[in-house]
Amino acid sequence: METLYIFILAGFVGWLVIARVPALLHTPLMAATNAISGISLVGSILLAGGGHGAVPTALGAVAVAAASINVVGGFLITDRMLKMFRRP
Amino acid sequence: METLYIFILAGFVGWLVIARVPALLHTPLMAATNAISGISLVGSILLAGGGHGAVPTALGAVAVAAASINVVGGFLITDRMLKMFRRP
Amino acid sequence: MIGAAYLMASVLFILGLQALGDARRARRGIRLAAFGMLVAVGGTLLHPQIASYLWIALGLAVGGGIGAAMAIYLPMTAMPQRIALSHAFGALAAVLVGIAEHLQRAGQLGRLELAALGLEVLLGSLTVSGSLMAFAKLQELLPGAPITYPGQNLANLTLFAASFALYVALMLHPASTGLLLAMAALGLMVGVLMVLPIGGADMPVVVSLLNSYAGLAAAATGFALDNQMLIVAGALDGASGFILSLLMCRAMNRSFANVLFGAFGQTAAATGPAVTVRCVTLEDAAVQLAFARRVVIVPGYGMAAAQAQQAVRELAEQIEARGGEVRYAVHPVAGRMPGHMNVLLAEAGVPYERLLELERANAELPDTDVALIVGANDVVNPAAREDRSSPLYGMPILDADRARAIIVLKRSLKPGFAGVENPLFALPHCALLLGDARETLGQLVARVKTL
Amino acid sequence: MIGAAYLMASVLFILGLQALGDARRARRGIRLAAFGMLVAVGGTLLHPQIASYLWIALGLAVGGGIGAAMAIYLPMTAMPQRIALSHAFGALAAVLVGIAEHLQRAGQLGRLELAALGLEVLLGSLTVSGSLMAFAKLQELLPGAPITYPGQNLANLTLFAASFALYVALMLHPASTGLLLAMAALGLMVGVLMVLPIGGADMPVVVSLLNSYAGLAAAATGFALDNQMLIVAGALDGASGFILSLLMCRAMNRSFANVLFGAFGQTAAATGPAVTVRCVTLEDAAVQLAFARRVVIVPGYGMAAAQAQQAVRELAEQIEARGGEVRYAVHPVAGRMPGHMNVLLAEAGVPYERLLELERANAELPDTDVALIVGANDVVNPAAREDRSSPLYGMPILDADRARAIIVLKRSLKPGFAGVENPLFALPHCALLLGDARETLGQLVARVKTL
Ligand SMILES: NC(=O)c1ccc[n+]([C@@H]2O[C@H](COP(=O)([O-])OP(=O)(O)OC[C@H]3O[C@@H](n4cnc5c(N)ncnc54)[C@H](OP(=O)(O)O)[C@@H]3O)[C@@H](O)[C@H]2O)c1
Ligand SMILES: NC(=O)c1ccc[n+]([C@@H]2O[C@H](COP(=O)([O-])OP(=O)(O)OC[C@H]3O[C@@H](n4cnc5c(N)ncnc54)[C@H](OP(=O)(O)O)[C@@H]3O)[C@@H](O)[C@H]2O)c1
Repeated sequence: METLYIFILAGFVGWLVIARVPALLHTPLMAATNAISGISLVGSILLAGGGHGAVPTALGAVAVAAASINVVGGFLITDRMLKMFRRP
Repeated sequence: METLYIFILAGFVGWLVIARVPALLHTPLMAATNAISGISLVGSILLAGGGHGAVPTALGAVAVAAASINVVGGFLITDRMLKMFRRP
Repeated sequence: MIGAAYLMASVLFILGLQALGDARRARRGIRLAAFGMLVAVGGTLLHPQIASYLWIALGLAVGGGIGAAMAIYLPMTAMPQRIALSHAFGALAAVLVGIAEHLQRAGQLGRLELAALGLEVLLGSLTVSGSLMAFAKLQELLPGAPITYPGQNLANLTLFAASFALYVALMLHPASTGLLLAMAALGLMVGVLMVLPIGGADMPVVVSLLNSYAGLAAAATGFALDNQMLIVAGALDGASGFILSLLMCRAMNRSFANVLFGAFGQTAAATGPAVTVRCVTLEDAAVQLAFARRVVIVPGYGMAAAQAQQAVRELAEQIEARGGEVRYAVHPVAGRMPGHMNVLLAEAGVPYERLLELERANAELPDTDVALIVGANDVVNPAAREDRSSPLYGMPILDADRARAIIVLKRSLKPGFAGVENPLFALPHCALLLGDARETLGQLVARVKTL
Repeated sequence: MIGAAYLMASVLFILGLQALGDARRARRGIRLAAFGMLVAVGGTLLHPQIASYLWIALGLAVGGGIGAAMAIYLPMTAMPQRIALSHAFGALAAVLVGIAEHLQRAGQLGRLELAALGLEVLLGSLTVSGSLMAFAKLQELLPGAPITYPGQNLANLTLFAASFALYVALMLHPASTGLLLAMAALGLMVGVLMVLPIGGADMPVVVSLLNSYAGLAAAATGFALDNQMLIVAGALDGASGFILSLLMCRAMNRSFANVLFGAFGQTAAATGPAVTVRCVTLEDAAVQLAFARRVVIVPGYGMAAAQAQQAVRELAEQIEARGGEVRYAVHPVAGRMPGHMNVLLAEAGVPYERLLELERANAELPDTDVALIVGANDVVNPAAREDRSSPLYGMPILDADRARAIIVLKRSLKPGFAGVENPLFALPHCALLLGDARETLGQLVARVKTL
């Protein structure tokens, strides 16, 4: 039940926050949420390092790699984009 | 921990939602949150009806009365106010 | 089942408040929220733990009756008081529930539950007495001027520290209801003493802050009872109170600390008028208004005090009938609570697209023939813009002084809430029309009709 | 400890995204979010359950290296592809974690956990293959035109129903990893087949939808692992993808269903030009632009395709040096993803206050000497406004046709993505300058300089 509250409230927060992002920044927004979605890195790390045997570890290592592409790439490219938006 | 998430997320939602209310409607907003704060009625009802003995029941009955003033009064007056705001 | 009802109610509260972001959807939103409340209360009434409905029904009947009567019969001008009073009710319910909860389960409360419960009772009791004080000041049962004495801030701080010490003691002796009651009693005292030194016109900030305390108390109840809906509702409430008090402070260009400890408005009665002003006859004012092309009306607390909103609109209609254009410049802290002027003008039937917010009003005022100031004072004080030594300096104001002509309706030469001289009245193109705003407006309407 | 780190990260993600609401605070916001990620990952690395860091380090090094390289070397024009591709990575991680989790704890999973895990794997696998397809179409590894065959929608629906049936079967046989893998395989197929019939220019909507699926998959992981931070991050992601796809559909005046099942853009190559148009010489166009007082540049997908953003700005600078005023009209769905034109123009160093959004642009276009259309087509098609029979009818467009003169840069007379004739080109005050946008602009700059 608590978890459902968290999901719904987070959905509201997401909706309210994203709806305020101006069209100007929609591409950086996509890149940023992409980076944040790399949070599955957290689960992947526990899997790759948990010492659960060969298959889970291998799956985990691949997952870590895939997720960290998003994390590293996402944040770097968002920052690179935002750097280009010149102040008036 | 979950409860803390709920509190923080609800605080964000509150902040984002309230910040968008125009000054035009600030008085109805105050009345509306007042009505919603009457939600403590829920706890009061369980207390007044729980059959826990004379003192808790008495406290509960007073609490029910106090909270329902807010609920009934708050929603009615908010509606009365909003009815007055004429469409352009 | 009951969990689902609470979840649904939480969502409906959020959706309801969200709809308040748009005047056209606001009413539907409030009905959503009210429906959410119905769902929550209905779900609770079905709770298997309820043994008897007698006292519940009684409480509901009494509270509902009082609430409905207040909603129906209270004049709109009494809204600030009403809101202050109802925070006292809400907090009272929280305190009583907290105490009773402790009476029943003192031994079985977990550490976190106890901490939440203590917070609920402390914040709640402080809010009860603080709100009652604010009510009394707004209703003018108590003098509006700050009540101060030497060493006051120190005394208050000590008392607050003492109540906090009791809170800590309660954590160490979880079963002692005596400690809880003592803490509640101290909380009540803190509430009274904290509000004493705050001036009547600062009450709205206090009321909003107490609103956010009441919200926090409700959220604490939620922690104590493990009820997520209470947490959500409390957090919404808390955020609302906090934002509104922040907006008010910002619009007055003052800090929270200055409002709470500054004893502002102290000198209200002290300084007398030292400026020379020009008065105008009713006749002249009527002619000026009747032939103006663009009129901006600036309402203030005096309009509420005189209940003059209906008369304002009648005058506006007369001017419009003669081809003039009338708009209303509403300052964010005009009156005695956020949105005060908007509600009153709405009550009088003024369509809301005629209301100008600060920025737009200031863009239009220089091109205005007559600025008609109805019981506003501080919010049109040009000293806030120009005089670095003024206590108002830095507060954004309505630039009524930039209109081609200014007519001010007030009863005397007394200053407004801030107790500061208003150099506006001494300007050559400003004229005063002394008297109660409602009466003066009635006479103006009659004259304009005959022209 | 780790719980506190996750809570902090959740808050930082929210604050970071909130800062994106304002271009001046956006960069600081992204750093906040990145810091949140650092906290979350750092906290996880300290988890006592971790037995060996070898594979973690390897994965981080490989992934981080690839990510950094992509971020640094990829041209901005390749952003749509990059984003599509990265959704595939994110979803892949979710799927692998889900499968491994099931392998280890198949027996001990609770009902709700299993439901969440199944959802995670199903949504994740669908997202992996769907995103790869979108990537291939955007990168033009696959033809952009919709690939259709008779009975396609029925076939897709059947497949989707089958994967859902496997999901239900999994709920009934919780321990069967075989079922889980079969479901993942079907999910991969569904992803491919669902995207096949969708045209290249509708890919952005698909990509955003897949983004919201990926978010939901992450939230489901959170449910399965009882990790609230994952739920929060997933919900944020899901909301973002959903809102953006909704905005795109609205800006194109189409429904989700039409985008997903309409096989839109099918006729792109079919219809030929049937209008008579007027071409202009480079010389004439240069003169017109050099002496214009007010120029509005309308960029479109062609500017991205030709990588002409830098050339656009050079031309604008030449015009400005001669005293003309240049602004940019950016349509919400110009290009191939939301905000595409904004990023490209920002890359070229155009300050963002020169960019006009739809409404403001349309207010200014009638008072514009020259509208210079750089590779835009559908977004300036007046048929959307006037011709009820046009497939574009109802889509809000930029009223470039209302400018005093129009110059269009494109390579041929082919229609834009929607495959619809553009009557704009046949207007008497519209002139075409055929050729690659970047080359043409380079030549224009050279000519204007000599004038
Ligand atoms: N709205 C809020 O949320 C809020 C919150 C906190 C503080 N405040 C403070 O409240 C003040 C509001 O400014 P304001 O300009 O609206 O009001 P104000 O400065 O308090 O002035 C009100 C004026 O109305 C006149 N008045 C009173 N009764 C009248 C009657 N029956 N007929 C005609 N005139 C009458 C008074 O003059 P006479 O006595 O000569 O008639 C006075 O000059 C500001 O200082 C603001 O900072 C407002
Ligand atoms: N932005 C989004 O988020 C989004 C999302 C979904 C769908 N869409 C759709 O995408 C379309 C976007 O409209 P748009 O006006 O930007 O583009 P468009 O209608 O696709 O037209 C692009 C134009 O650019 C020209 N072009 C291509 N390469 C060129 C080059 N190298 N040099 C010069 N010109 C070149 C093409 O003509 P030639 O081939 O003759 O050169 C074509 O007419 C709309 O239909 C929209 O609905 C956009």
